[in-house]
Amino acid sequence: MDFNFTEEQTMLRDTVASWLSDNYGFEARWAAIKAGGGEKPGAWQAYAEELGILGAGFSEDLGGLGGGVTEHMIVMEEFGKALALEDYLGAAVVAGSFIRHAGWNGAAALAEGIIAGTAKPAFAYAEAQARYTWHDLKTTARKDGDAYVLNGHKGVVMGGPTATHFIVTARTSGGQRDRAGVAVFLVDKESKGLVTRDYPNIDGPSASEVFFENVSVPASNLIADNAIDLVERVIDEATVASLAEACGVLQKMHEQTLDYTKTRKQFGQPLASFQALQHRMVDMYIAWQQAVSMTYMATIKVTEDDAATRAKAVSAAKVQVARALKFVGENAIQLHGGMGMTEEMPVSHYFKRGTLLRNLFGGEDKHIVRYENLSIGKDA
Amino acid sequence: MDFNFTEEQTMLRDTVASWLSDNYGFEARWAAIKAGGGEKPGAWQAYAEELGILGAGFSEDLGGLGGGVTEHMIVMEEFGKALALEDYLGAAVVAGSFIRHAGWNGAAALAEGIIAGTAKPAFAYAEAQARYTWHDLKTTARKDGDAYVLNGHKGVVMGGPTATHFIVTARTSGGQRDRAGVAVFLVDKESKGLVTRDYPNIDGPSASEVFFENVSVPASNLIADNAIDLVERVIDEATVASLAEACGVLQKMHEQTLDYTKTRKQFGQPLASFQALQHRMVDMYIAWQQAVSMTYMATIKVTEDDAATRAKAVSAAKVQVARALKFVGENAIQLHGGMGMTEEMPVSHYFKRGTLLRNLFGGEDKHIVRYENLSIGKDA
Amino acid sequence: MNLEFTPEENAFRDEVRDFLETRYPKEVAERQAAGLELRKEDYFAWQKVLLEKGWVTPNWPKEWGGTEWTPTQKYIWSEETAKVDALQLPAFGVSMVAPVLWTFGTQAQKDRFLTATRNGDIWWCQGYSEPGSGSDLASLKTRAVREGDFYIVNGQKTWTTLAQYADWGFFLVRTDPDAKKQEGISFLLIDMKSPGVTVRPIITMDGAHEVNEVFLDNVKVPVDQRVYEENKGWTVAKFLLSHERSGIAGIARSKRGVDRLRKIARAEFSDSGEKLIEDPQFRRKLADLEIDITALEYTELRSLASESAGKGPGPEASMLKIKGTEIQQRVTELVLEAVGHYGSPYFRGFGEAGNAYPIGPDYAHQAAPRYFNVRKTSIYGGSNEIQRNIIAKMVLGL
Amino acid sequence: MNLEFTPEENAFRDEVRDFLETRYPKEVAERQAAGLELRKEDYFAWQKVLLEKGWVTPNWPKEWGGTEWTPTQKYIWSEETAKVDALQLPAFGVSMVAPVLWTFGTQAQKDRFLTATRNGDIWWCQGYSEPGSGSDLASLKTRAVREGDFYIVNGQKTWTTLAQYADWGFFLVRTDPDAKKQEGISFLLIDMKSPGVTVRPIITMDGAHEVNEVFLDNVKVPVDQRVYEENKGWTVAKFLLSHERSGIAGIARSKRGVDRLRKIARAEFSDSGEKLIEDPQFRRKLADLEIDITALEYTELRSLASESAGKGPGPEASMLKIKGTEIQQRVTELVLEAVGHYGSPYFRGFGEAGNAYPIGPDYAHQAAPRYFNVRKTSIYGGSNEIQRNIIAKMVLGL
Repeated sequence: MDFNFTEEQTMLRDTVASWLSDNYGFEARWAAIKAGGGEKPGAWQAYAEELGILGAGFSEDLGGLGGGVTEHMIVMEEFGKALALEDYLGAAVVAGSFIRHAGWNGAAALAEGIIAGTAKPAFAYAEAQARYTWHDLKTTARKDGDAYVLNGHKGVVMGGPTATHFIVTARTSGGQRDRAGVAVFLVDKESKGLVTRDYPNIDGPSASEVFFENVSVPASNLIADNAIDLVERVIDEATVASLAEACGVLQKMHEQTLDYTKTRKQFGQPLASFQALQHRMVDMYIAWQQAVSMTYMATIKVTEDDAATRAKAVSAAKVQVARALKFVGENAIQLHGGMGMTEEMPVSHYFKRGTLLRNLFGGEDKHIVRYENLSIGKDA
Repeated sequence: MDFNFTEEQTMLRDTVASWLSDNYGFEARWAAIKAGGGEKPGAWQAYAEELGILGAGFSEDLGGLGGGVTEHMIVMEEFGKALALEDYLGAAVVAGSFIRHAGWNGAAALAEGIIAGTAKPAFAYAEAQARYTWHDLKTTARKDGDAYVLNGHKGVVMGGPTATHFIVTARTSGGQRDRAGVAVFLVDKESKGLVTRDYPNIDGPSASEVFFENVSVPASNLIADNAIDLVERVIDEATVASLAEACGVLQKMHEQTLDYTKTRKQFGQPLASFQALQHRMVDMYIAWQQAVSMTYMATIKVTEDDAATRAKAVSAAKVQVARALKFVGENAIQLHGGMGMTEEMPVSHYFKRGTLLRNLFGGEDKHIVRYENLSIGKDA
Repeated sequence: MNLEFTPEENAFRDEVRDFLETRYPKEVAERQAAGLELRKEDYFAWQKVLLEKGWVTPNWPKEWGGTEWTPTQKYIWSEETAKVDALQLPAFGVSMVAPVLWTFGTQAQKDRFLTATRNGDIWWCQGYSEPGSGSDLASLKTRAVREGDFYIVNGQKTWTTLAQYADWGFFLVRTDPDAKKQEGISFLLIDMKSPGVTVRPIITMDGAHEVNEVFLDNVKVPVDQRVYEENKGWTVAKFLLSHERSGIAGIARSKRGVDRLRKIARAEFSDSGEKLIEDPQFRRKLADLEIDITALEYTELRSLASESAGKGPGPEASMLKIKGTEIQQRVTELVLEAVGHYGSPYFRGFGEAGNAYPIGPDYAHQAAPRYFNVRKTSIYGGSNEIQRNIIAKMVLGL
Repeated sequence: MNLEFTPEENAFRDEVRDFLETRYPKEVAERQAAGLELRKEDYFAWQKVLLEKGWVTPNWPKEWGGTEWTPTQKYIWSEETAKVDALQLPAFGVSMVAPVLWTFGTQAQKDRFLTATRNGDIWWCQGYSEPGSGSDLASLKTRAVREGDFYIVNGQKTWTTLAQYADWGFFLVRTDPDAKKQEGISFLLIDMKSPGVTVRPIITMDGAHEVNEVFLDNVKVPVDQRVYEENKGWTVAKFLLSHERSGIAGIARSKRGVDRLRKIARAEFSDSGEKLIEDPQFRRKLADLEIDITALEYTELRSLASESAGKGPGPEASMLKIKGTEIQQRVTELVLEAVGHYGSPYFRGFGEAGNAYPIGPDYAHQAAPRYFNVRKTSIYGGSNEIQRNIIAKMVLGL
């Protein structure tokens, strides 16, 4: 048993943390959101060139750093602390995960582009009717000679506005909720018939609705067919990365609450001197620590061969982290009082990010049921 | 809208409260439990003769006081405060409720006996496999001339050891879980083939396992057939009475905790001066008050004509009260510290009673599902 | 015990329903349905209709236009208005400053302000909180120095709700800096158009402009705009804080929120592909919430009943505040959960930005902003922690 | 990061399993399975087997018979013993007084007590708490007055676990009544057979006799039974309290409890007539509990890992105590819920009363008593409120 990081991993963390602390202050981030772009200008290029982190999860023969989920965890935790706006999750984690597991011919070219920062795929998987069931798909892909023709509508595609491509789940066969017949395509954003509507999310980053109307995609862009197991594996890995981001958010909310209550006085005493608030902050601390423990657990177990083991570990961690985000977040605002309600205080931004992270890839309910079905049902 | 009690009801409360306070102190009760009888000797006769409360729920033409659920609520709340051990719930509330609603010929005779204290029926409804589903019955009643022949096993029949009769649910037709074919019988305890095994419950009162082996019961003792609706109505009324008992238990646990923490010192200060404990006691107070509100609500609504309205009200109240019993009870012990763990402190006895009341007639889960099915399902 | 309504009460309910159905301003209803921000004129439109009916100030004394409704009638009114989502008039005028005026004001102050407030000619705001004061209101620092017939006021107020619309404000100011905390405070009415008054918006995390900072820079306030005695403002402040408890739990609105939540759960799908309302996990939470609302409703009814019986509202109001706000927060949380992916997009309304368009279903637009916004309810009006302190002291004797 | 066990660790696990399977005393296992109270001889039988294997005192220094296990080996040991419900030896001797002796004791004290404790020749009890002291241990009042080579001890101790079996006790007594609270305290070893020592049972609400009051009436204690300096007993007491943290969370036992709970849920029926394990409400609670156990397990593993890395156990141990005891309580609560009606009967065991017979299924007999009994876990060893105070102060710097 070993929870320590390698020297390379520690260096990766330090590099990312120090760049973010120099370049991604609260004011700079807020200005970027207000300007409406949903990203900090120039940041993506810095990730590619200055930091070289876009290849953290790619194997060395694809030009990457040879890392995997642990490296993504490290980067995402720092992104969480800084509330970095860019879609590292879609463009690096999800794309990297597909490339790692799909055995797809186009992998090398896409990896090269991603690492260089010239290709930036966004993950288009969500559909309004499907909630968090990834094989519930109305989007279809019909084979047509050497191409596939896509029709459908994908919702809330994070990072969509600045993406160069979309990684799209679509149905090549079967009924709307069949597990068979789910395929994954790489679709160029400039494709004819592809329309996006861009908008900001409530916490700052941007997303798109993506509409496909007879969009023709070369067969070579079929990353995988009959691939629901692969999609679930990739989303499990992405979920773990998002849990790491959540740990960063939790840490900051907890720290800010301690700092605020230590300095803010009420009735002549610092808020932090009131026992009821002290105990609340202890419970927040415990929730955060348990979230970190579960994120480590999931990071380790998501690499196991057995799909059920992976899924169970990820869902258990997701439940714990989602609860921590709610408990720590709501109490961080409560303990900041009126100030916590304003957009001037960083804590409100962490709370908003944390709130959206709670439901990303499914909330507590989805994951507790999934956990149950895998663990209790099986041995019943 | 009116939450006030009539003069008669207030007098009833005062009478019961004052008798219990004179005759049912902690030591006297504890001695009765230790002696193994599960009741305070002489108490039942006093209820019949001195207090005249056994007829509180019977109509005046049956020799009763003409009251109903409100009167039962009043008596049971006082029983809760005193932790009275006797089975008023079975012998007066349940029997009274059957008599009120069944239109049964034997009603007058049974009522007379109950009011006089000479008949003391116990309610034999529970079966091990059935959990809290009252029509899941393995006990059968086969028509045989002018009689019915009962076979089966009823579990945890409260008040069984001192009962003179059992009110028994048994199946006259249909399969084990059919709603049709559920009948209710009055069975003399001295019947041939009826065997009881008596034992104390964890909180003091006694109960019996009751076994029926070809027990012949005259047809005139059939209180009702195809009577699952009636059984559910009676149990709903009994549940409300048990909620009132719970309110008495909650009140005492809350009071005792306040008293204890105000006098007990730690680190040179009364426990009650610590803010974290103060807030806990506030939350206990709120839980208790909400339980009282819901008990009032259910007391009023359980008399409505519409079965679904009754059931929904009772289940909602049961959920709230069960949660209050858990929260207030566990924290009452916690705030009493080690002392609360001992059988010397009254609070531990209230906690034990409260714990058993939580699951009586089904716990939180049963009732929240029942509530859901009645309210959400219906209009979905 | 009896929960039945009398025939008179039922007739009153019918009258309320009919009034709401026929007289509630259509254009206001439409803006509300579209999830748009409400403007000053929307409130006035509704106030005008209420005024005509004589129902604008149910809690006022009869001589100033009150309705003398029983607590049950008030309960019916709050139920029925919540069912149709009728706007609540800002409380600062009709519910807060008005009782202060008729209780502590001079005849001249009553004449000048009460009817105008009732008619909607004055929009009030409340200048209580200051940066740094939080729940410790009495620590306020805004100074008022007497100069002849005027006070010269300097200081800063914050969390001033809807001050951007206000004609007048009622302010707590310190008139004796040497007295003990609660002692040297006075209660002033200040014309918001006075020179030296500056209102600056505070944007809350939901993106809304609801509260403000108010800067007072040598503002000249005539002495006859002081209510009650100099340095006795704390008496007025406490009266005001304790007076307005009706509806503090917001139960009728929460019940309406649950109805809306049910509609959403009948429109959305669950992970099993059925409607969300069929999902056991979601159903349980909905049932939980409804049961808690019912409990609080009956707690409030018990409290109304003891009010009817002549016992005043006690510190139990703190219990209604705590549980009521927790419930309001849970309603918004479940809405956010119900809308799934579409809780994420930020819809800023049609009005301002020309190129805005709605993303996701209509009912999702306000899901996250509402969830964020109602975090305030457990903070304002004395945080829920302060309410627990109050119960501990006043009810439990700790 | 890596959770894999080394081949050596896996071999160790196999050895432990094999040892438990072949050597765990059969008669003890049978009494446990029947839910009977355990006797002194049951503990000794197991201690003897452990002694032969050399595993009785894993935490001790090698020179006194310790195993020098790594934290991972200790973790494996606790997992495997929990799986088979192996008895835990009372901690007072091997885990509590022993470290005190080898750290603070004289050579004579070590020689006299350590090996005897290891061999099971001495059963220890702990005389710390007093009536009225609660979590404020240092407020103790038991007096020890020096008379020549003896202390004369007078006072009363309480919550003394299993003192009815004890040969010796370690006691905190006040040797200087004029010093500040923590200062005039000394640490004495007292022979429980000394004249003037009286043990009186305290029956807890589950009906069990587990704890006692101990009265000390002019008990003569040789000065050489004082450990460490006079008036420095608080140093010893603090050392002892902080030393024993391994296994404080009780995770392995809780996991075993969940396994048992699953078995019960597969035997009991739900209201739908299916097995309780199929009931969505019950399943959710079971999953909830398991997930929380997993979280705490990994929190403990992180803490073990930093111990292995040479960082000592910190005040995070308080976190393990809080969550660990909450989990233990939830396990028993779910068992009580699972057994339905049969949580009610009070089964006092076969042994004592001749006419006792079991009512309901075997697994139901201890459901309510266990639920009642483990309420103590959030009270003893420093209540969970005290643990929160510790974290607030030591970890959060509040």
